[in-house]
Amino acid sequence: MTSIPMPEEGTLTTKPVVDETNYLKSAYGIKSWLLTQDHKRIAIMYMIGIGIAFLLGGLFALAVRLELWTPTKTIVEAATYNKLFTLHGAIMTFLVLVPSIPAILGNFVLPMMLGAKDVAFPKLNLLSFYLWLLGAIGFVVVLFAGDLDTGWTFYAPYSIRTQTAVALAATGAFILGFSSILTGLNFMVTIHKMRAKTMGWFRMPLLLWGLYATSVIQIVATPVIGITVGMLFLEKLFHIGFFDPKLGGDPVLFEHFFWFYSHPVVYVMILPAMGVISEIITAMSRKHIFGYTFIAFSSIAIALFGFLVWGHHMFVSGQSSLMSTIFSLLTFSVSIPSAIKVFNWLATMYKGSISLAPPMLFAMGFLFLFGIGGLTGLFLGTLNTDVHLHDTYFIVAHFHYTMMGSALIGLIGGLFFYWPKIFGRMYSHLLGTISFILIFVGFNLTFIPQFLMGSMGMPRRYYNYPPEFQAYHQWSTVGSFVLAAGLFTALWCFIHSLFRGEKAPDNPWGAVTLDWKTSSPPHHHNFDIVPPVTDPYDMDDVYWDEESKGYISRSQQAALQELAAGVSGTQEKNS
Amino acid sequence: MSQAIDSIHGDQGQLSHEPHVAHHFESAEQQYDSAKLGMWVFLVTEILFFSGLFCVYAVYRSLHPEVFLYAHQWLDKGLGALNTVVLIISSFTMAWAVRNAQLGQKKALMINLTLTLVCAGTFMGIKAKEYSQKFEHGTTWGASFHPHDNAFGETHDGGELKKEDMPPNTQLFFSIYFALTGLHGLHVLIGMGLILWLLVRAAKGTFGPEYFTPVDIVGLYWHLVDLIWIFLFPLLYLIH
Amino acid sequence: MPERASSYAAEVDWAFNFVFWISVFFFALIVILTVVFAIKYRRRPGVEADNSITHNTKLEVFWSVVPLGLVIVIFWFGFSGFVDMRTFPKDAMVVKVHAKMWSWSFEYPNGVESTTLHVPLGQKVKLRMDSSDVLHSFWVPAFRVKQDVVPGRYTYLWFEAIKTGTFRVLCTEYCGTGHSTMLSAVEVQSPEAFKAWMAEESSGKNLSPVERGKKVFSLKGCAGCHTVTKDRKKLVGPGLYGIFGHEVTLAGGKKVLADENYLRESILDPNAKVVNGFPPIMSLIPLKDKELDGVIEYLKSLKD
Amino acid sequence: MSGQEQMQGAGQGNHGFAHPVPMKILVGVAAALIALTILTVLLSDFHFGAFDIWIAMGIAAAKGTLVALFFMHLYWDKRFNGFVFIASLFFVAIFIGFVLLDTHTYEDGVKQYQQDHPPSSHSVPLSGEHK
Repeated sequence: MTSIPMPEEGTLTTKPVVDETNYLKSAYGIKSWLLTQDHKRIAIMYMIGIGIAFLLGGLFALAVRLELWTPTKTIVEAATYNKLFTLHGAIMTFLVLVPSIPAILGNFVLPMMLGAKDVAFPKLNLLSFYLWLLGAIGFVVVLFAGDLDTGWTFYAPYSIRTQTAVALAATGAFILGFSSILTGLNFMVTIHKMRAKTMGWFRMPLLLWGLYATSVIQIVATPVIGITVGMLFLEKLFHIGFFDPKLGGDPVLFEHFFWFYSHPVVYVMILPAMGVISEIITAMSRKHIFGYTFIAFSSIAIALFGFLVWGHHMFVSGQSSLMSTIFSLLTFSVSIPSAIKVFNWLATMYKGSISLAPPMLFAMGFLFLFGIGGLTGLFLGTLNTDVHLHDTYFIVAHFHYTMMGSALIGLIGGLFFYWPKIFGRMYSHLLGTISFILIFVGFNLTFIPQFLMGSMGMPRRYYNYPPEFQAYHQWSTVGSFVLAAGLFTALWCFIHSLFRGEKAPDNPWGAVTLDWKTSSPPHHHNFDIVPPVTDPYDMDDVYWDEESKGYISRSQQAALQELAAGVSGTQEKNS
Repeated sequence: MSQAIDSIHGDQGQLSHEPHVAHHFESAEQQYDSAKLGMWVFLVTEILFFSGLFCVYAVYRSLHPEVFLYAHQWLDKGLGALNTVVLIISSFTMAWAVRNAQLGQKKALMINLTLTLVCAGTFMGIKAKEYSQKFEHGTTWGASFHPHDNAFGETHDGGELKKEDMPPNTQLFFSIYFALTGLHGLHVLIGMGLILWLLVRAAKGTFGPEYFTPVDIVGLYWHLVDLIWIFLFPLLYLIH
Repeated sequence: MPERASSYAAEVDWAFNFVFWISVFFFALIVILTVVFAIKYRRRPGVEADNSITHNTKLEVFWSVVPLGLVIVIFWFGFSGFVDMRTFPKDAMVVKVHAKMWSWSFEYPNGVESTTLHVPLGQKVKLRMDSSDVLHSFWVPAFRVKQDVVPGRYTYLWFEAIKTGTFRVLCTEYCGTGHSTMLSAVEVQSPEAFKAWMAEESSGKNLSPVERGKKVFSLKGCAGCHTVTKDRKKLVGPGLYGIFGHEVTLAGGKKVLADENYLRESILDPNAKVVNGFPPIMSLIPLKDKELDGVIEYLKSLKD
Repeated sequence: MSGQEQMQGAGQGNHGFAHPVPMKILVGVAAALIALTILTVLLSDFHFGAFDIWIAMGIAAAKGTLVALFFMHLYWDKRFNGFVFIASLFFVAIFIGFVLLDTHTYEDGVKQYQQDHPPSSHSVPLSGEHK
């Protein structure tokens, strides 16, 4: 569609100017946002929704930490405390962590990285956003309809007996599962069918390998939680008796069903974050990625091995010794691809020219925190130490290091990295650095004490705890408030940039992937002419342009000049 | 640089677009391939969705084989076999309908779609009859499993069901039976809705050789529903 | 890690430290390299990145195979320790453990029941555990031992105490409001002290009904949901102090006199007449006749 | 498949990706499916001990492959669609396999418990506790 002739500024004072080259201004009004099929606008709606859910989940976390200030009652009763940690867990995992990077950064960046105009099924993309919204509303309604006090795992006999709104939460989780399936399906088909002409599988950016592996997991694992939650729903309303020991059911069977989904889903949370870190480290170190094929295949390996290991959550749950041994052996197979990735990232930084802008700070923070998260997983894969450490605060610290410390830090780093592209605004590096320091210090202050008390005998989900752990809990609570302060600083840095950030160049960090070859903020349908596809990490393709304070891609410029010459040539012929 | 883009933008940017191809696809073939792959990936999620119930079946059949041996005699093998044949015929007419759509034979397409709907209706009718029989006997799922006296005595295929040798936990079989056939029945209903929607669009003549993707997609979904019943029938009805 | 009081605690700690030091080594390696690279190769004008290095297959295979070897060794230590935990010695004393919503009770082979597990030093003990309502988990940090208690099946666990003392028992599988109060203790005594304790306990057969009622009340875990203190504080169930002979309003608003029959019926069929404002989730607790009479006498004795 | 049919299909001005399945195959496959159904029902009267389940599953798998290959076009489709279908069966196999393996190896704990606490076989305990 030819660009609509610009009306002069003064004439249409009421109706703002429609500008095709900027997806934010290509249409106005609520309907243009709520019914949009543009993957970029859907990404922003997800960002706002997930941000609010993250705020809600975070408040629950602070309430839990406050309650644990003293060994007995501090602010709430036992029943309320159980509801607080359950809702913290459920909101954080189902509403925030599972969709976060694929839905926000993935939705925004994937089509552009492929050189496509949009995802394969735009209507489906909008549908999965509204399914996410419906699921989120379901969880918010659970807050008022009797809360939920089963822990985010809904373990069988207790979740069947309790009077809280388990059936409603199950429906919410089912709908969120559906939204996750549709996003996974959309991304998988887009990556298969809509890559730019010359972009083979091994010329795709690594974030796309991460998102592809994530969509494989979303497609194969999520239906199983759908049927599990469906059976729990039937159990609650019709007492169908699959998991209720009084009706001949078997609670450990529920655990198998639950963890067949819930272990691969932790890889849904971490793989996109790893993809984002690959993009940030290469761009910030001005270096080609080290070992592209190893990193790409390790994403797929993590996705596939992730399906063989769920039993390490059940070593002490009545699972047979034979199965525990098999699962323990297979669990160690998953740690190898993660190790490969970390070493390859370090090798990428070797001999680079590393800028310490906020995205790189978060990437290095990721290396540190994922290092601890991954290595503490070794304790839990080992059979006899896991018998002692299972369901203690050691586990709480471990999964916070991998989920919060790696997936969330990856998301925040990704936001800092793609912010100029999404909103066309730069942010103040000072505010970004302060937020990183606060988050980094607060996070470690919160969770290192939990490792210690976990190994010394502090069980999970305890309202009253043995008094000797009070000091650790108090340090942890202080840390959680520092962490909260850091997160709010990051939020302030983003909002501040929207109003006072200066105009961002098209390519501030000098990344070479196709998404950085669009304007910031990008065109309504991404590209008029798809730029030539180069090696995604060949840093020599871009050079620093002092005047626009950004990088310009040589190959794209050459292609445009050649095209311009070609067009002027045909105009001479037919004029 | 942006001026260079604008000058070129005018004539070359607009691809020649066939009627049914969405703006973000380059060609009808790319759209068709994407739709097919998308459907196959969705079928994977359906397979995994049902695998949960097949896993429950496998676990409880291995834990309590005597329950399955005893309780399956309540099911009528004849009706089950009839239902399987009905679904196979509906699958056949559906595949035929896809062929008609590809060749643009509108009348044959509508006949086949209606035939498929009729078969699906018969299937649900037979299922409803079986369910009513179960409710009448009181052999329902889980906690509400209280077989009345009329449930016992002579069975469909000549066996003899005595109350005293009913093994404990027999309700497990019926929980699994109702879960599996209930979920499958739900999918048949969804399929019938989709085929009705196809029938309406076929009447308006939208399907032809250059645009038949929806018929193909609903056909795939329907064949999967038939595939699941093909596995479900022997597992529930033919236990010996 | 807490003190070592069981035979395989040392093995567990050894594996823990082994994995710990490997992790510290790799973690230090990662952090030092990150910091050194960040400083050494920080962006300075005129210093260009060496963009030519793209991969080095030999190096990458090296740091895939070496961690693989290491984790196999870690698996081996974990597995060998696990085998000891899961091979149950034949000569162990079998104690039946009953877990219920928010209390443990231990039943010895000679029929004696107690809310704390008394064990002679050096005696191998095998616990056969079952739960009457939801999932629980028996954890003794000092013994490094933990095993879920699953309703509908027996789960087993064995240990051999190597130190005398009192070691805390905790429930580590979430089981509702009282999950964090579901504590007990393992008393490891010298064999003589254990015999004396056992004699004293088994002689307790001829307790007066009120004393037996009091013992059964705590043993069967009634204290988990009902208080017997003067303030009649409500937990999950109503406070029972001074209940005998007073009227109670039921869920339907009907008033009933809490006489002996009402108390007996509320124990035998808990949800027949539930007091207003309380959830009908009291589970059925099988009591012998003498125990039932004892509890009722005990409740009758709770008045000022 | 038969070149003539494909050419004729392609010749009708469509975009060459529409591939109508010849009638011979449709009718043939339908007949085979019905025959196999009758076969599996007849076989259910004979008792082969442990093999019964495998025979029934074998016939069902055969019918399934027929439906997938011909009714669902996998035979003529892009290889990747077939691969996706097979891969899903692989994941289902892992899921059911591991869970079954675990169910069998912890069975003795369940059996002993049920000897000591036989669930009442006839009526299911309907006391209020699990309402």
